[in-house]
Amino acid sequence: MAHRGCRAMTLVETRGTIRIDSERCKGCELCIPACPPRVLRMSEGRNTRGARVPELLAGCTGCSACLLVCPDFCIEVYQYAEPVMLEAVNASESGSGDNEVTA
Amino acid sequence: MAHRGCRAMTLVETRGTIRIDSERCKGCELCIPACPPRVLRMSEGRNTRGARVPELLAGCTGCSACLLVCPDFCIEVYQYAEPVMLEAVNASESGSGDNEVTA
Amino acid sequence: MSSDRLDVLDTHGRPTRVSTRVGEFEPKLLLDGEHDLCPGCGEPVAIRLLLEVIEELGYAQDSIGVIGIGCYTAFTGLIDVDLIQALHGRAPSVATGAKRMRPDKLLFTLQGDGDMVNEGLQEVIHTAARGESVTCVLLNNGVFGETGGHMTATTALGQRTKTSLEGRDADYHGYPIPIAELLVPLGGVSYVARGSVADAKSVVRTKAMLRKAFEAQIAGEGFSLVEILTMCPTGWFIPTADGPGYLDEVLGEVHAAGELVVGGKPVGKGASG
Amino acid sequence: MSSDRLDVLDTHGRPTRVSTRVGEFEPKLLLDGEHDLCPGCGEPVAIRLLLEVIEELGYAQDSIGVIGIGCYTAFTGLIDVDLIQALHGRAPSVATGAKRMRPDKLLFTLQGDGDMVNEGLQEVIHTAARGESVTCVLLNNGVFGETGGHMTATTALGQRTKTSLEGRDADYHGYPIPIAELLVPLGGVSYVARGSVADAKSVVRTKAMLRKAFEAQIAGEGFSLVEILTMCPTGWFIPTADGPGYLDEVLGEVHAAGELVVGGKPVGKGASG
Amino acid sequence: MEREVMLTGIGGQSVQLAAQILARASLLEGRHAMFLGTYGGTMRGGNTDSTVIIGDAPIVSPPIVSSTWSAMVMHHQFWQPLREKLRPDSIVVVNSTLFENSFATADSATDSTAPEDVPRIFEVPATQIATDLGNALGASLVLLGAFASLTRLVGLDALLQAMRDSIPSYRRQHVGANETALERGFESLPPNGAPAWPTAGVAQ
Amino acid sequence: MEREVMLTGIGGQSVQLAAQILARASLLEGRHAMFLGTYGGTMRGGNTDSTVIIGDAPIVSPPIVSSTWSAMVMHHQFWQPLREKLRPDSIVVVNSTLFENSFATADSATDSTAPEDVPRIFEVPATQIATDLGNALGASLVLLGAFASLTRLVGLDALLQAMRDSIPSYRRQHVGANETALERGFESLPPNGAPAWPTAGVAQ
Amino acid sequence: MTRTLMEGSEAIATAAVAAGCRFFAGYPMTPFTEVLENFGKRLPAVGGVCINAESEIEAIGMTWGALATGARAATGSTGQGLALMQESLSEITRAELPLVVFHMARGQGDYYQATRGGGHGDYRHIVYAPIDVREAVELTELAFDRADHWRNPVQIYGDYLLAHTSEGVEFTADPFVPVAKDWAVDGSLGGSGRSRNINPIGMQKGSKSIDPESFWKRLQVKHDQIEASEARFESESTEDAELLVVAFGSVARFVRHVVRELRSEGRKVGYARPISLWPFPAEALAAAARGTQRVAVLEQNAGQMIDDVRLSVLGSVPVVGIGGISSDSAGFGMGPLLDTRVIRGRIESALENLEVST
Amino acid sequence: MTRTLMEGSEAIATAAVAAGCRFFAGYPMTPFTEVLENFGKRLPAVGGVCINAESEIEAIGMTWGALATGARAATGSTGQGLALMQESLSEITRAELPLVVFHMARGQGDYYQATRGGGHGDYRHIVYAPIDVREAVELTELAFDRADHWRNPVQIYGDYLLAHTSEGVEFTADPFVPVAKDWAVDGSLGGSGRSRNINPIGMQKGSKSIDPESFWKRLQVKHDQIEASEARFESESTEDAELLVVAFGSVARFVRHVVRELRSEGRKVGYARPISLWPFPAEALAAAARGTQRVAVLEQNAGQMIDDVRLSVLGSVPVVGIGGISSDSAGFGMGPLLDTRVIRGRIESALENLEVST
Ligand SMILES: Cc1ncc(C[n+]2csc(CCOP(=O)(O)OP(=O)(O)O)c2C)c(N)n1
Ligand SMILES: Cc1ncc(C[n+]2csc(CCOP(=O)(O)OP(=O)(O)O)c2C)c(N)n1
Ligand code: SF4
Ligand code: SF4
Ligand code: SF4
Ligand code: SF4
Ligand code: SF4
Ligand code: SF4
Ligand SMILES: [Mg+2]
Ligand SMILES: [Mg+2]
Repeated sequence: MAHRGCRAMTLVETRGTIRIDSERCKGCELCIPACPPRVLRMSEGRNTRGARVPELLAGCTGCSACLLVCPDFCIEVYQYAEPVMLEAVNASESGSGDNEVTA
Repeated sequence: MAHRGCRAMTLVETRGTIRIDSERCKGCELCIPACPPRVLRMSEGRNTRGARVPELLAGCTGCSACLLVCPDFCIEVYQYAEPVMLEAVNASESGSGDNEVTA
Repeated sequence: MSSDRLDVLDTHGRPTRVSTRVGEFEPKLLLDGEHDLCPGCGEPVAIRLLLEVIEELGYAQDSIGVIGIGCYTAFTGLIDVDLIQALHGRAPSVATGAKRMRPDKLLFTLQGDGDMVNEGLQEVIHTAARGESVTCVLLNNGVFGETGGHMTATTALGQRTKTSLEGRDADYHGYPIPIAELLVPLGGVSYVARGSVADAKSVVRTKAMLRKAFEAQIAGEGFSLVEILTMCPTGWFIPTADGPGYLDEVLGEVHAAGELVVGGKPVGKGASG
Repeated sequence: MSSDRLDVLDTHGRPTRVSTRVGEFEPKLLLDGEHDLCPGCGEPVAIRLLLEVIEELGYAQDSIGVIGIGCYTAFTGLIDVDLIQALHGRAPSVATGAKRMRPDKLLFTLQGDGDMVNEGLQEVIHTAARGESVTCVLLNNGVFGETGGHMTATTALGQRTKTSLEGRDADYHGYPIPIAELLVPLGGVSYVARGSVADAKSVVRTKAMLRKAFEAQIAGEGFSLVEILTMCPTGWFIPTADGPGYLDEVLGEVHAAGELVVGGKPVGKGASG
Repeated sequence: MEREVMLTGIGGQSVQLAAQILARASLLEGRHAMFLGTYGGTMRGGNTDSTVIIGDAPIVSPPIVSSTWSAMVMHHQFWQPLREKLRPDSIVVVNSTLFENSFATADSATDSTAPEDVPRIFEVPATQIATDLGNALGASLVLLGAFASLTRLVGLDALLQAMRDSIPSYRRQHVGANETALERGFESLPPNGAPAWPTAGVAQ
Repeated sequence: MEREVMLTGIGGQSVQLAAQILARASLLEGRHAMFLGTYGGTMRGGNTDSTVIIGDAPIVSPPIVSSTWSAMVMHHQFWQPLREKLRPDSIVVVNSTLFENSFATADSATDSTAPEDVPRIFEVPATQIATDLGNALGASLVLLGAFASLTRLVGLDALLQAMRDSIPSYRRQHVGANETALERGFESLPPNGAPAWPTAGVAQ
Repeated sequence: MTRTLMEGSEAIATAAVAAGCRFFAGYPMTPFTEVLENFGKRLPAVGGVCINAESEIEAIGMTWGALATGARAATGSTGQGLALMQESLSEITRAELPLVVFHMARGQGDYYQATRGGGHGDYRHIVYAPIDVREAVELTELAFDRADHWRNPVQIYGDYLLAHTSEGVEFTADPFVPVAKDWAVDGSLGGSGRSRNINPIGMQKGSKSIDPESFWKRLQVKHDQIEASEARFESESTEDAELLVVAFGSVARFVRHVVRELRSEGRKVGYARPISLWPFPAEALAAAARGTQRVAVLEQNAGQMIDDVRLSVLGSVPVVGIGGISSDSAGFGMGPLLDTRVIRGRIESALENLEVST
Repeated sequence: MTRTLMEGSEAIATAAVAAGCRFFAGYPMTPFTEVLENFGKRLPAVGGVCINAESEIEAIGMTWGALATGARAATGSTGQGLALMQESLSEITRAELPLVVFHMARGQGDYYQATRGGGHGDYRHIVYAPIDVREAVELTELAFDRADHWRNPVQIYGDYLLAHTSEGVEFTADPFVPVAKDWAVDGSLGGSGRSRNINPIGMQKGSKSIDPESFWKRLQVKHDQIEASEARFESESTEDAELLVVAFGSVARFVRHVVRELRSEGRKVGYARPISLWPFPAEALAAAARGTQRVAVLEQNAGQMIDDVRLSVLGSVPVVGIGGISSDSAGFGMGPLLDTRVIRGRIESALENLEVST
């Protein structure tokens, strides 16, 4: 597992992205293992319902697997016209921050 | 079919006999085809219910087939200790008389 | 009547020759053999077998029967076994409750196709899946005999009933339910067989099925069912004498005789009992 | 929280890059995606598929749904299709009556295992045997979710429920009913399949099953049923994230996914859809 | 004015058919009619009875009557309850072929003319007539024809038409034989011997 | 004399457990008790309230009361209906860790001493205390301990015993932590600050 | 106008089809069986559907579905079968579907079932008890009309006699013109945001939750309106009557006959008949009872309608039961009480102010 | 004597098992579910059986079978589930089986169902409506006793509050000693010519036919005897009351509380409660109402028990309804009416002789 503050700063091809309606999310975590490239992980923070919510890392393929398994209709999926390269970390690392980059 | 009044007077081996509760009989005729040696036929006369009832000819084997198919519990079956030879006619001949011999 | 007929034997009294009685008028467990069912009805024949098997197994004083509602209900007053009269369709649940309180007794139901496969279909399926240690006996004539011969859920394709005088048509009336086959995939089932009373051979074979079903119950192997095809000339609108032939050709086509589950294991479809 | 985490992407708004939306939050035929079912429940996932298929087939304005009683009933207020709310267990008959009066409409039921396999088992079997041109959709989680997670007639052996906290035991609780298999011997059935929502691949496959079932109805081929295994972490007393795995290992063992009847013909047991 | 006709017989004697034809014929003649058939409890092959009520205005009588203006008796077996509903002046037409002993004996009355305390009895060998016609099942229609002739409760034309209306299409082949049965019955009792209506009945 | 205690919180806060322990403890001390839990309609994860009534004699009050002698408030989210049942002299013990703003603010009263028109409010950082004990789920027991100390409605021994009686066997491992929670709660408010019974409560 | 001879069951089915009924589902049971058979004969001819359902519960479920699409539809049975339908009968009322139920009872023991329901909750069905086949035809037509008008079930409560008596009947009603039902589901509003929802539990589209209280109260208001406007009643010779005899359905036909007989002999006896059992014509009955010395209720059961009679006159005049359980050996209800001589005896005893033991 | 804290559902199951109940079958439905769960916990421990039946109809069928063998046995549900059981509830009464039914209703809308039945035919169940958990324990014990005594079903009619309120309860009844039931089927009399037959349609062994009339009349006699002897009633402060308030079950607990409050303030108001809804304590209620100026019935429904109250006082004093439909959003019956302030308002209005609109 990558060490905090010492991340592997690799670039990964990212072909799509998702929108998350994080207020609807009930934190069931079903989307996490559903994501084939494993670019989803649960947040440390909680929404106003008290649930942790998924966060997206670089490398989304826009495959919709997360959307398909989400019971709460929290996810919308986009595919980019052109793939982009984005910085990535190991998504299996637990926890998250609240700093974000615009995809 | 044998001609009336001109019967074949053969002797047939008779290994058993039946009792018929003819007042219970509803005349359904199920026992007739059930009898393997075909020694049952329907009477011409009727019981007080208005039903024609089975009559036994020589040649009964005491096999109980008639009893087994009778819906009205009209038949009791006996097997003789010793087979006897009795006069017979073709049972498929229709009709019957009221003359009887003791079996 | 012609006076030259000397061939008819006397069948009124007991035989005068030395002989052994090998078959009695009515089964011992019947209070009275006189009943009001129609001429040529197959139901009393099946009931004879049921009662004989109970007697022969030595369970006359250890059996409780649960009777459904149909023509056979007329026998509730005649059968000499402790009985519970159930409502139309409900016998399997009633038998379940009784068995649970009297696990040492032989519990059976006696139901018709209208009772078991129409009104109370889920009762028998649930009871079977629960592996309830009871034996259901189905008298299947493919009609509601009692109400005048209407089509039931088991009526064979082409079968004549009051509501299918031209014969049951799949497109118009739907398909018959082969209830014995339906029970095969269920885990709780130990013995399932289908017999008939159309002829003496079938009668004998059906009696063996009843015996096996009860033996499975006695051995605690789970649920058992014996379906018995019976003639209903009244509801089929045919002469009584045509009943057995019609049964074989029409009902027997859809509901093939044979054992379906033995010792909890499915056996080949239509395998002979 | 650590300030050096720059890797999380913004998922609040629409993407700023040129892109195509390939999946929407909620299906078009839902008035509101906000519902009260538990976290990790599989039912909303199945309902999404159902609604998407109706939409995609162009039947949004030609469908009538009949909803049973269970947790999914909460969607009766949310689904934007003409609906009839049925009583617990009765949806197949209600759908039958509606279809007969509106033969040109797509008729479906939405029921749970408690609804379909417990309370109303005979409804679905009779409807199937009648060859009724309706599609029954079963959400099978092996529990009465709504009442708090009690055992149903489909609860898998070993499955944890409120009334089988140690897991369902065949000797004590009886065996589960494999409802899809049960329908196979029936004549009126055109399409039967079992899917699941445990993972994205199953979800996609299940959607194809729903489509085939509706297509069979539209083609007038008879009765169709799609059983969908759904997670009920609440009734199974497990963490939400364990739902899919538990489903596959426990429910999926007894109720194997696959098509059972296609075009009115039984296909190999457990054949893949 | 309402006229009650009770019919009794045993299963298979077409008693209900006769009752239905009588009621239908009355409607054809512009009167009002009601009929109710009853069968012997749960026991199969038991009695089959019927009550027909015919009137000038909508029928107000209940379909089960406690006394009757007239009766048709096809068989003696279950006839006792009907017997109890006969009034001293009731008109009774009896199928003498099957009625055990003669009606008079069964009733311990002595003749078929009408003293004050016994019904007025008319015997018709209906089964014999029908059998002779080769239509044994038509006996009830013979009796009905005879009854109609005697009482002019309905006319023969109406009876014939009502019979045709009452036979289901798959039994069409029996229409001819049934016509003959009704006609022969109609000839077998004196016309208007016991008129139903104050005026001279409907012209036959 | 009957004393009402209402509890409010959100799902998962063990409100019903606290209520049950309170009722059971009262029985242990020879009093009578009744309690009723209520949950937020069909909506999952909603409010969870409870009403406990304790008395010297069999309880005659219905299980839903229209005003209450006291309250325990675990969370502000669904507390408004309870607020409306408080009397001017009601005793209210509040979980100040979670209660949004301070109770006083929420209630737009100015302090927690008891002027005539507002209830008498006692704040306990129950969730904080419980979390510090490493037993965040024990917050309701902390609040219950505090409430008992304040009112002496029941004594600590009875509470401890009732808690042990209320924990199902497969949760035995939590007994120790729960004991600590009750005890720490009991220490967190002044003993007998608002006595429930005329006499000086049951000795602790 | 020609009258056609029809058995009650046939007349009812014919009248129903004439009134626009296009769907029927039922399960055979004496004495209801012939009603089902007659629908089976008549509906296909007009493009309608009759299903011989696999059970009573399935029958009413099917009818529910047909009604929800806006069709005029009916089911029926005897009391036993209706007992099985009670959950549906109650909830279908809450779903406000215009169900018509043909109840061919075994005797009159199902009065409570018909008027109080055995379902759960507060609900009511309009119940008409025809005295004869002609009235059954009229009330059948009315039943479909009132059911649609109120969106509430209506029951025709008959018996063996009604179903099996043949009478000459005329059908004079105007041909039925289907009425648009904007509440019915035809599938057309899917995806519009205004899709429909036939719902017995008060769940509204666009809402996750339900508000049973306001929903049930609304039904109560409707039932109060029905109660105030739909009662039906007939009476005869009540003016100077000392004894008023109350009966319903087929039994009333015997009672009316006897009362006329007694009147023609100068006895001061009157006759009253609730045609609708719910709403019970309490006011009309109270008015008819005014001035009498005694009200006698002749029903063929252990005493059920007598409650409603007492609730109507509320102690202003004594009410006695002079009927009683009476059945033939098959239990179909044509017992020895159905005899004008027996009934005359009961009424005369009541007239003579004697205690009548049933 | 130690009191154990128990929820109503647990107390009921415990009392039933103490009273010798050895079989229970039911199907989950709020608010009855916990009764089933508690039987499931308690019965196996005493060698009894609890089956989570696949449906309500199957549940009562199973119970029927258990009862027929002579066991003490029970089932239950809410009003909806009991609606499904109506055919069985009616016929099991005719089979004269000592069924006990635990009805945890949603509100009080099932009064008619409980007291008139929705089954067919003339039959009655004894119905007890406990005011609290302690009384539920007593009445549960009594229910099994009376059911056996009369061979007639007895219903315990509770609600959400009864099932879910916890109270300290004591079990003081003597340990149950099973009684021999010579009518029960144990299989032992097969082949003896005297085999038994538990039969709802009056069919006797040795006979092909039935005689429903005499059979049903015999039941009527029994029901008349029950009516004459089993009514239960409580009242308070009726002596000089101007207004008598009548309520039953949980609701009565609120009413009694308010009446005591009002009495303590000197208002002339009395309280009356039928403990048995059938037989309805008509005489006791009429006696309590004597001298009052008005009787107010507070029930949580559109007005059902009010019929029985009116039938009791028969116009001697005006009877008004001051309750009404009231429900929470789940329909379980804990609506806004269940508030002593609201109820006090209704009673005060009645006292002031004002029209109360519900
Ligand atoms: C609930 C209910 N519905 C309907 C009936 C009417 N009924 C009595 S017997 C019967 C049919 C019985 O058919 P089946 O069980 O096949 O027996 P069969 O008469 O053919 O022997 C029916 C529908 C009833 N008794 N109960
Ligand atoms: C006749 C009847 N009995 C019982 C109930 C109570 N009930 C409501 S939902 C439900 C279980 C539903 O189970 P299922 O259909 O599997 O749906 P799930 O909740 O699992 O989604 C039950 C028993 C009811 N509503 N109606
Ligand atoms: S769309 Fe596919 S790749 Fe992107 S987050 Fe969802 S599951 Fe992962
Ligand atoms: S699957 Fe949906 S509800 Fe569950 S955690 Fe992911 S986004 Fe949230
Ligand atoms: S016993 Fe056998 S051989 Fe003898 S008559 Fe009967 S069937 Fe025929
Ligand atoms: S089978 Fe029996 S009832 Fe039928 S004809 Fe033969 S003896 Fe008679
Ligand atoms: S109707 Fe059919 S089943 Fe019934 S007795 Fe007659 S033949 Fe037998
Ligand atoms: S209880 Fe189960 S089925 Fe119901 S909403 Fe929760 S997870 Fe879904
Ligand atoms: Mg049959
Ligand atoms: Mg489920």
